[in-house]
Amino acid sequence: MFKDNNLNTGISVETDKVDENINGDKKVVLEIQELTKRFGGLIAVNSFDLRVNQGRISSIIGPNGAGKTTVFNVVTGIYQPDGGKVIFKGGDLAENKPHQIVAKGIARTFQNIRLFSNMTCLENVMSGQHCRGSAGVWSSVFRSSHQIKEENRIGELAEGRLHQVGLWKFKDELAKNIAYGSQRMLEIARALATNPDLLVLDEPSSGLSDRESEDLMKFLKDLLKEEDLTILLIEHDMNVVMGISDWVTVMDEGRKIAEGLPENIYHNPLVIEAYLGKEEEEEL
Amino acid sequence: MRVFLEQLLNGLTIGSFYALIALGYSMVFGVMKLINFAHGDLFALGSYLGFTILVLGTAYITSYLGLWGGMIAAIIIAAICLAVVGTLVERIAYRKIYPAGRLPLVVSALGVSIFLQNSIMVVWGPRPQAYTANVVPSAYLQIGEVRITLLQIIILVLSFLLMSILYYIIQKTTFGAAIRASALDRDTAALMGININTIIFFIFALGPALGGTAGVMVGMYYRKISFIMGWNYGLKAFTATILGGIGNIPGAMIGGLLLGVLEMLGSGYISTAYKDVFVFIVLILVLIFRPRGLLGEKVAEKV
Amino acid sequence: MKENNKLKPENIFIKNWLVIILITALLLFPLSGNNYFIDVAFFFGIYALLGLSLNIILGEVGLFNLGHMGFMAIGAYTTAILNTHFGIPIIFLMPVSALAAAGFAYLVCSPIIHLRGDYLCIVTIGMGEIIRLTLNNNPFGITGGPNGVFGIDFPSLGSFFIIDNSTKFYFLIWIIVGLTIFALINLQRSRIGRAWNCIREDEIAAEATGIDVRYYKLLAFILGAGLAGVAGNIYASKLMIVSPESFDFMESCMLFCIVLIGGMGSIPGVLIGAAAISLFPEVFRTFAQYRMLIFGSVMVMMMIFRPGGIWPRKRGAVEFKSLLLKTGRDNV
Amino acid sequence: MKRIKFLLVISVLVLALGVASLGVTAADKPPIVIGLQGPITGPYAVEGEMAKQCVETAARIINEKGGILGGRMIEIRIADDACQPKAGALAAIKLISQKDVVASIQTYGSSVTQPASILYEKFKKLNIAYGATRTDLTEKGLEYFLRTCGRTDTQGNFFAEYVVNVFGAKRIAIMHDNQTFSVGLAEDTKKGLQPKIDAGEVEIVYYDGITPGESDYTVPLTKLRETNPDIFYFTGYFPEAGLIIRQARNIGITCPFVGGDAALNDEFIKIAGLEMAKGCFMTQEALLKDLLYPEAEEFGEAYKAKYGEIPSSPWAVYAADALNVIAYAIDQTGSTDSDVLVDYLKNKLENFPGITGPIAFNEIGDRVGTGISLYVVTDEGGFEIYNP
Repeated sequence: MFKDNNLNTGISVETDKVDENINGDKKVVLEIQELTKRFGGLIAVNSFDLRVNQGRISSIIGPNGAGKTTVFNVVTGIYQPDGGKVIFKGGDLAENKPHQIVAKGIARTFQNIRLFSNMTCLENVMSGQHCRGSAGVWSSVFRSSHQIKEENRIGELAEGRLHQVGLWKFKDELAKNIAYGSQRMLEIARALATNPDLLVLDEPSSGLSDRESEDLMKFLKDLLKEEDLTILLIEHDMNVVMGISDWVTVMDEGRKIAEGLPENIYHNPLVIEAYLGKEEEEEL
Repeated sequence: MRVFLEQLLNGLTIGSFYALIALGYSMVFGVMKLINFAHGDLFALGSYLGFTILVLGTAYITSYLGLWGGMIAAIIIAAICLAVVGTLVERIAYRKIYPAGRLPLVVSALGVSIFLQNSIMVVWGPRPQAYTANVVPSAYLQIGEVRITLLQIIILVLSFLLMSILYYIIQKTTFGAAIRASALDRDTAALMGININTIIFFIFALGPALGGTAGVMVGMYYRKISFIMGWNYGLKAFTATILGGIGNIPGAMIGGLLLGVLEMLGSGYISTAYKDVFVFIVLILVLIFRPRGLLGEKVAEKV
Repeated sequence: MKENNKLKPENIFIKNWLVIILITALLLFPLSGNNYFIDVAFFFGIYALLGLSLNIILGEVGLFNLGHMGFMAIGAYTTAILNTHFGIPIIFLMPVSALAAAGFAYLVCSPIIHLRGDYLCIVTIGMGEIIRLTLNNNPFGITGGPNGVFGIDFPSLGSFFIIDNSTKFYFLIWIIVGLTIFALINLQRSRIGRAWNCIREDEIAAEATGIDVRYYKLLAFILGAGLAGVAGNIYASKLMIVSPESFDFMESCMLFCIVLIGGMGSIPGVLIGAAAISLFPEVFRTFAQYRMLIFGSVMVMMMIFRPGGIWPRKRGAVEFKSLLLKTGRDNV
Repeated sequence: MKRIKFLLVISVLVLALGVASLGVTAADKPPIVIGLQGPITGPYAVEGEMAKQCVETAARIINEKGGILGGRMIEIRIADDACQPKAGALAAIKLISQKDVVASIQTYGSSVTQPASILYEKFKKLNIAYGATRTDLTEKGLEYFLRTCGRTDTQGNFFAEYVVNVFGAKRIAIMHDNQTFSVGLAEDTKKGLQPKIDAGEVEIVYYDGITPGESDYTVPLTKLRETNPDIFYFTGYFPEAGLIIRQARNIGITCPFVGGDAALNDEFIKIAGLEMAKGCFMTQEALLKDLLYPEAEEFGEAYKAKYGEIPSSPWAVYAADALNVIAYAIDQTGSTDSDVLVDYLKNKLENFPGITGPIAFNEIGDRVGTGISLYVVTDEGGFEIYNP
């Protein structure tokens, strides 16, 4: 992993000093340092820094192609970075396979929902517990008592998660047969079933009705109250972001152009120009 | 040196057969994402059709057309018949199954393959047939020590001609562009107003037609044809397709020629008995190091 | 298939009833005493076992494997060679063949397991062909070239227990098929089975859900190959000869069809598929040369009218308390 | 509910098979059933078909003379082995498992005969081979295996001593196809040549095998050409022989081409094309048309009457002779027990007047005294004995 400086030139990052002492006491769960990712000639992420604090909801916003999802894919191990580090709970995630990262405690959802469509909702959620299980081939074939206990544990936990996201009634439906909104919640339930410390949501509210996004926001807030969890999310919908985020980072063209408390970001001219401007055009 | 040149020549000849068949696989796969297992047997069918045409037309050929004329006539007729059969196969056995996804298609293709193979056996009998001598030109050139039969030259020229025509169609014409577009993304292509059905019709007519041409040539070249030959040639040709990068027209051509040469040189300089083993090992190595074949370019998985 | 998957009680009853009929039919069948039909039923059993083993790879994990006969060949030749050269009893060779095939699968597949769909498909074809051709070329003079290895013993323990006639072989193979089915049902219902299905549904999502895709793909190949090795062992001792042309590409394609005709990942489906592939040609023997012709067209018809297979796997309610009940339920 | 139907269908099918198999009928005056295992389908179907016709003809002749054992007819039961070792084993099992089959005439091709003969041995069933000439088949101490055809070592020696002299060849190329029979003949020829090699009169410049069933043999042939031999002996079967002679001539191998006794066949000429085939030589047991025995006459007539022409393959005729000796032995011993028959054939049978001349077997089951001649393909595409 190398770090090339010439990429950092001309990056103006406006940081909110206020925040540091607001949550100075909070410990950092995820830290991204000078992250760089290229695809051929295109530099998708350009020496990007980020610190995600324990027990908060942090968001990354930015126009399309700003490199938000790429950051996620590097964090969750689907891509390997071309430069920089990703440090989770003090450990470097470099060279980790996605499933190892999940085992370490980062769970994610996808922008375009990726469910196991021909399996029942319950099975989908149960598969989340896979990395917490240990039964091998033999104990599964011969149904050892340990394996039976484990299966029960997995099953009950999955049922619990389904209740939590309010999909209990669909437990035996195939995932492909339930409504879009429910599929989003199911994917979140699946991610939660891995008992993560950090939940990474890629545009959770995209394609949801306002009503559904409202529920989603409420759900995430309650989640944070109930469980010792941290959430990092990419969002397009400003209302959602401003509604639930404790801390917002703005990306454009692979760089961080600003970060701070939602209200400050909201009035940050740089952001308005780089992001909201585009947003309005999109709405035309 | 002489031996090397001869092997190279044979390699190219066989290679051009493989290439012609491979084109069929490649086009169909490119657009349909279907491994058309029936293609090899369509090739065999072409070979038998050519045989029958030549037998029936012997008198006519020897008196009017002459051997070359006869050969061309046989090829053209066989190609046309094969085009018809190919499109029929698509209509009857594949079209209804597209919505069901790819695996049922594979089974259906295998079914068609078994069907064709056994219909050949029923119609022409289980014994190997042989192109009779008097309709196959046997003249040859002596260049230095190397002896080239005119037939070989014709085969090479003809297949090269066909391939370049196809290449031109695919790469230079708008229709070709349409084919390439639908190979990349069928739905989007359809949205862009490309008539997918025309494309499908075209590839299922042209692929088998080329296969049939190869079939007649093989019959002419080796004389002996058998109803099971479809499998062997089909498998080799499909290997060639993958080797070159599946769904990639120039890839199929290069893959075919390369495979033929590899086979000949492999058996010439490594081991006759293990030549196919050698071929497959090369294939596997290529795939391990270039998972998308020689000319196929890597596409990053979009998440 | 949007349907409520909860099983109604009478439905369960009927299902079990049919299972009982089937088992009794299988048990009583040999009483007919006609060796020919019993042999046919034996080969049905062999195909069932092979189908189940391929079903792990193709049906559960969705990996295209068109070289499955290669694994069986490894098993069969291991048995044949060790038995004829060193006189080791067939019964002891059964686990050996399984291990040989599984080990081979591990060695060959670990470098290529990352290939997707059709590329994996052609590589497995290549692997199968390489095995067949190598056997055909009689390396070190141990495989006997095109003539194969012959004079293989019958399975026996000492002199009191010998499997030497069609009926005994029939029971041997069907007992093994039964055990395999039991094991597979339990696997399907375990975290391993779920992991396999997740990979089949969406590899990336599976990886992102914490499933070691590579490991479970290899596991499927190893288990499948092992079972195929067992099939090879029985096949060899039944025929008393193994020769390369029994393991050619066509056979692998037939196995592929068994799984797809029956329905991906469905155990009863595999049985039906095996029945179709192995019984059909025999039942239609009167048609002589036309029968394969009919066979081909039937395959096409099948896919036109039931593309999902005859008996696709039904994903039913999963419950955790009464596991005994469960094993009986959704799959048999 | 559909699924249940399907399950029912299957179970019914299984039961149906069972019931169907119960129907076993028996005639009051049972015929003597003799099995014939041969390649009815597959690449050598032509040989199997002809063998079937010959055996049936021979049976007809016997039956018209009133059968054996006082009027019991002979019935032939066919099992197809497609000339594959595995199918051969299955066919053998099929014949063995049918209790009324007293003996079996088995098959064309040593590679198929070998496993089959072992099976017959396991189940103690008399079996007489008609087209398996590999030497060691009878050398393995098989009790129930006999053959009416000759052995490859006879042929090998014939090539070594006679043919080589005829052409005054010094540099000899031998090519086989890796299958039992062909390798056997090649090895025997090598053995036969050994004295001359030691004496330094000749040398084997090329000795290698090819893979049967392919269509391009130019590579091995090129290697062969580079050794510029005086004579080229191919010991394989006719489909390859046909391709090989064509390709050999095309790449400029001009020396005389001699085929083993599996290459002589009309199919060979068809595949090679007459212009290539004519002038090729074959080491070969005498053909029916060259046999002058009265039995040969009678048989030839009967066969011609039914099938229009006399059999072109010598093996089919050996099959007919196999039937004749079996029938004769049963008639003489009045028993259908394999042990009795084997004992009679090996020890008591003397100069039985067969179609292919007087027949007797030695203690290992080989036929005593069979002749080989050198045949040549005529310009008309016929075969006649070559006399220089």
